[in-house]
Amino acid sequence: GNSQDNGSKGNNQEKLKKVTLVLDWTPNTNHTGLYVAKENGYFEEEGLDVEIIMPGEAGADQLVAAGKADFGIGYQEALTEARVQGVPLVSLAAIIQHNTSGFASPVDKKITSPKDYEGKTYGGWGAPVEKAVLSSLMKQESGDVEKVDFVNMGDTDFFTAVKRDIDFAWIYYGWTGIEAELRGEKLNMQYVTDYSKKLDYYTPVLTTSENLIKEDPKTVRSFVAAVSKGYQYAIEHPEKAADILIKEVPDLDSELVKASQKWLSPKYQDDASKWGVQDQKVWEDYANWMYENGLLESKLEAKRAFTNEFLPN
Amino acid sequence: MNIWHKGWRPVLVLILLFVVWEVSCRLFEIPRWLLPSPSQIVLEGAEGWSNYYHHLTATIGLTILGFLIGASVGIAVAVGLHLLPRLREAVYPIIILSQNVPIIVLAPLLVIWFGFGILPKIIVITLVCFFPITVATLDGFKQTSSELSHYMKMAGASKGQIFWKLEWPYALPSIFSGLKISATYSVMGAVISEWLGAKEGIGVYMTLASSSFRTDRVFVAIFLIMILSLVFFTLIVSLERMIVKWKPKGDGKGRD
Amino acid sequence: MNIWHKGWRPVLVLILLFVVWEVSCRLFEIPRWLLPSPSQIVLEGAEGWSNYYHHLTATIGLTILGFLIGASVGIAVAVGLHLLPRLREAVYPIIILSQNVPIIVLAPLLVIWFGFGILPKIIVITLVCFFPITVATLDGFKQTSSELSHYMKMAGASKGQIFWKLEWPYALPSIFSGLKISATYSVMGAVISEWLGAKEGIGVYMTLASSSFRTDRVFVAIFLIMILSLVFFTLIVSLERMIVKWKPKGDGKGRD
Amino acid sequence: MTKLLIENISKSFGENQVLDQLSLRVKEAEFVSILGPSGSGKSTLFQLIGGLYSPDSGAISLDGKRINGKTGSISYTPQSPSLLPWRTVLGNILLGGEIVGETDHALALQMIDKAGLKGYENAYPYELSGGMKQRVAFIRSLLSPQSLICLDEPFSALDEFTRLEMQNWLLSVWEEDKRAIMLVTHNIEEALYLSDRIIVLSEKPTHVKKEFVVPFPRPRQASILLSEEFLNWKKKIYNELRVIM
Amino acid sequence: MTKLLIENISKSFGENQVLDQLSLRVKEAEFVSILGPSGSGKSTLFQLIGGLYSPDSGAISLDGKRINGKTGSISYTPQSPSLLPWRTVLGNILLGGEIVGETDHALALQMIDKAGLKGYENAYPYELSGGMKQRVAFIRSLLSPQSLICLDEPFSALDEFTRLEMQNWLLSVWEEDKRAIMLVTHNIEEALYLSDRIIVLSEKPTHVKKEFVVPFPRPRQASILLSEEFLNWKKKIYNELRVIM
Ligand SMILES: Nc1ncnc2c1ncn2[C@@H]1O[C@H](COP(=O)(O)OP(=O)(O)OP(=O)(O)O)[C@@H](O)[C@H]1O
Ligand SMILES: Nc1ncnc2c1ncn2[C@@H]1O[C@H](COP(=O)(O)OP(=O)(O)OP(=O)(O)O)[C@@H](O)[C@H]1O
Ligand SMILES: [Mg+2]
Ligand SMILES: [Mg+2]
Repeated sequence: GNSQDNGSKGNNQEKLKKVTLVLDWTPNTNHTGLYVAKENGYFEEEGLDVEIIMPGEAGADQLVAAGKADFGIGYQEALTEARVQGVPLVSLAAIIQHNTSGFASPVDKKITSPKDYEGKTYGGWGAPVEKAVLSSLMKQESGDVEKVDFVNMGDTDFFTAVKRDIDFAWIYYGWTGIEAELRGEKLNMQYVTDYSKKLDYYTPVLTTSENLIKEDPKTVRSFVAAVSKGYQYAIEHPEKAADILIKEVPDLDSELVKASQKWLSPKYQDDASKWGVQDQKVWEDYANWMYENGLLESKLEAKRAFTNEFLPN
Repeated sequence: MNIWHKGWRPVLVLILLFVVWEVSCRLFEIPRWLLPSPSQIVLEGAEGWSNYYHHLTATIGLTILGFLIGASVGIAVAVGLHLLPRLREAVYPIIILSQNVPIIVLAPLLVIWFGFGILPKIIVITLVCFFPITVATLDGFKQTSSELSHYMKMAGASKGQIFWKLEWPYALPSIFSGLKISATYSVMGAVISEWLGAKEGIGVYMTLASSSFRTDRVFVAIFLIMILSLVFFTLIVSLERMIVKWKPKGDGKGRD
Repeated sequence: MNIWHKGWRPVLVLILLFVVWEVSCRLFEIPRWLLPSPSQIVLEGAEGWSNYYHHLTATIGLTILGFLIGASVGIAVAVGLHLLPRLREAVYPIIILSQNVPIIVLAPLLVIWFGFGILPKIIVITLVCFFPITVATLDGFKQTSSELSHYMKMAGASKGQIFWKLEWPYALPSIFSGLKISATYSVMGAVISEWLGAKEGIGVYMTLASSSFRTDRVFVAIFLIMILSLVFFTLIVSLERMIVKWKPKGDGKGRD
Repeated sequence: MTKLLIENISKSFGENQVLDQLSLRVKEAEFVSILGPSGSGKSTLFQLIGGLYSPDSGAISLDGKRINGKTGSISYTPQSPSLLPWRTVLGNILLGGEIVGETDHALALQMIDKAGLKGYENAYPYELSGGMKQRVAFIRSLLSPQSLICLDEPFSALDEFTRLEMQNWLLSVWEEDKRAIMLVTHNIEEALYLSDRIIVLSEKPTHVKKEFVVPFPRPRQASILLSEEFLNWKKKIYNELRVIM
Repeated sequence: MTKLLIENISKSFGENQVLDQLSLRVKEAEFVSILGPSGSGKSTLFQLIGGLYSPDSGAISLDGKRINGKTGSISYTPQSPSLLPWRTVLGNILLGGEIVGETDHALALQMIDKAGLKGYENAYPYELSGGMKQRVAFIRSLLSPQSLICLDEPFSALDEFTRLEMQNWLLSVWEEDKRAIMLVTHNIEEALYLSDRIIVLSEKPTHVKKEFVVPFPRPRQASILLSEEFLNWKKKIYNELRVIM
């Protein structure tokens, strides 16, 4: 605690403002900046006492929108659908600048391009968006998505699924892909962004509710500032950042965290001007793509779905 | 007739509940995505019928099949353990353990062993359904009147005869107790089993609705699940009334 | 003494099971991340003790509290519904419905209403535990011998006296039947409730292990859950033996 | 003076009409025995007086108050002992008193002793012989405080000597506290030896067929059992019963 | 010639020694009655013969074969009727035969009629009076085919006339198929009227105290019940029992 050097914000222990942050699921390297901000006292410097919560089945989006939690971690895909359904969520920052997800398969399945998906079995969770994404990818190589066999694999994890029936699945390289590297399993991977710019959406993002922005912009600003500092640190010191995450969440596998952090740290900011900035075009493109593919009931008002306003200069 | 005659009470309570829900939704302006009002749910349920009816039939089929298998396994296990006391001692703890393997752990193993077909789903439903039946049935067998079993033994009844002519009918109320508990769980069991990868079913419909923030559809799914379980429970109760009808009437009257 | 004396049988079976598991793991070279062998699990369990023992105590506390509340609610509901038959008719369907609200729907609502504290977790465990107890207890009350209840009525016993002096003791075996089922579920109930946003607990440990692909730790968690439920179940059985001891011995002997 | 008045009661179970316009009267401190064929409705009569069922028609009054369907007015020994299996002998005996809130531990132990059950105070019902269970049920009703005692074949499972002991004991208890007693029995000697009046019931549908006032003086000695007059009375009643069946 | 041979059997329940070196013999086609105080172990004796328990020591043999702890050798009427509550009267009556695989529907209906239960074939046990239940249990054992019949106070809940009818019926059945019968009763007249031999048991710990061979010729007429000789015999046995208690 180095609260003394920031007197203007009145950061006495008692005066810290209590704030909750709900993760999307279990902690992982997507969240490193948050834990760094907590551990290094950035939140305290901003006069905040942040509690990080794993939501489990409750899911972050509804809790944040309902004001039961102040901030949350979400995804552009979900946030787009949520806003169309009238859920008052706003994205404050893109945690990772580009979409790092893609379709992975063990090398022995010999899938090297979307064309090869034909005649193979895809394991997913049964959402219409999956078929649309696959279709977009395969069209580039004039493949036919109807020739892919879709299976809902529920809670089954990637490694288990591909041992049985499933040929390829949609994963985040930064976690599952790294795990495969650690295991020495060779994967073939087709990144979504390599085939369609429209699908280069932000995932994950930092979210809050419209209400909080309206009622307490000061807290939002302080919070985003601290988080931004945390990710900045993670970008600059991947190893130390990984250690902080391991220390905060000791039940995680440290090897995986370290490897994943090393891979992910450069990707937080990537080619953006600073960490967290979002481009309206990205939001519009993706929403339009969803609308065109019949995945949205109405168009998204992209301007209101995100804001760069709270990012520090 | 009897059921219709008595049916108005729960229906009344349910209607009351709905009214309270509807009114508080409107009063506190609860947003639709958080908790839709009953009228919105019913509307979506009526409009979306063609969207989900194939999900519904899939789940009904799965539930019936799973419950029948689960109930049979449950009764068979109880009978086996009852007739072979040594086996019971050895196996009872394992049966308890079987209820404590979380689905998220079981799922990958089942998938690895049995693929994404119907078999792993039936296994999940069976696991959910058999346990209450086994425990209740075993306890039912244990309660058999010693006076009657003394008579049967002295009359030279074999173990099998004592079982079929005495213990089984004596345990019937307990067996039905277990069946009622399991019937209630069976629909949820089927929905959970659909998370092991299914192409259709209420479980699939619900997760999709949930992931696209269609809370009204999620509630439609819940209503369907609830109605299904109520129907199943009522079926078991009717069956019980048909089969266990020798009780003194003065005693059982108005008691269920 | 009795329990130790009989205990060798299930222990033997368990050991056998473990041996088969260990051998097949080695024989078929099943990768560790898919299904770790018992020896690996035990090793991780021993080494990781300091990592998870606070999770363990958290879950134990939650389970005990939740089970106690759930069991009390279950019994109280059964007693209430038994003594007020009209209430029973009206409320029974709702009780069944309560078992069919999927946790993924209930979870956000509970958190929104009650926050991330202990209350929503207790509600989840209670929902899981009370139902088997209520159903079994109600069925137990229904089975009361009509001969004895006739005597009690003619002797001028009030409704309350008939309840406490006759129906309650008569239903005890059924109540314990329900308690056994619930005790088995209570640990899983607690684990599930921890998915409603807990800081520690076996459920948290398990999901973390699972998401970082540490299958061995997942199995450590399962073993802990299993051992806990076995302990709980055994406690209930011992309690039953202590309380229900008037049964003819020639009959009950070697029967549990 | 009238303790119990039963006026024209009828009772059917479904199609089966059991009691048909049955009327009878029991006086304060009177000892009345009821004889009748098996299945004629004696136990049903007691269950009606005890309020377990209501008569289909007619009235039952105790001390001038109508008690149709009202429970708790009688001390009752049922035909089958109906002991609570989880209570010991002592616990079962105290039950009747417990229900009205009066238990006398010492008296109960003394009565157990008198009934020849010493040493069985803490035995459970399943450890008792048929006759022992019957005695427990009998003591239980003696210890219940109601002013009318209804005994439904209380000594049927006892050997002649235990039976005589119990009968004498019943007489002494009765002579002491002068409660009214109704006794169902199939044993004519027992009825003659104990009661002031014997009521003979008809076959179903049942009504009162005949009444005998027993002329033997009180207190009665066991020796009258062998007297000529006793034998004559026995034959008389025997013949009356024969006509019924 | 010997049907049942019991040699020096002892039986204790915990600390409570019930039978002590009891020996007795029943001949082929013999009718033996057993008298003894309540709680002396008569029912226990039957349960030992029936194989429900094994004697602590001693031997029980039927037709020369040792049957210690072996069930199924006797047709048995228990002291309490023990009817299955979910079976009708007819279903309960057929049970004894069902167990050994022989059921005679027509005969059962005929016997129901003879026992005065016509119209109750399809009634459930809870709809019956005490005496009716007892008759059902009695018929059930008559219809069981074993060659030794053990009756534990089968007529205790019946009025004198129904009882006499049942007794005569029992005699006629016995005279027809000449199975050996053991009858526990508390009624000395019943024992004298029915049996060839009367065995009197002592108080606990129980052994055979005395045996009487009943001299009345067969077939017996109800009229002997009133004869001088019968009365004398009754007194003799009565006095013997008095000594015990
Ligand atoms: N609960 C019942 N339901 C239907 N019928 C019944 C019920 N209780 C008694 N009965 C019928 O009522 C009649 C009289 O029965 P009750 O028990 O009063 O006879 P009882 O005179 O006491 O005979 P016993 O001397 O054999 O005990 C019988 O025909 C019996 O079948
Ligand atoms: N299951 C048992 N457990 C313990 N003690 C028992 C058991 N059965 C019988 N006894 C005891 O054995 C003794 C004899 O009982 P039994 O039933 O054989 O008597 P009985 O001669 O048939 O008497 P009654 O004429 O009263 O029926 C009694 O003291 C009784 O307490
Ligand atoms: Mg009667
Ligand atoms: Mg006996």
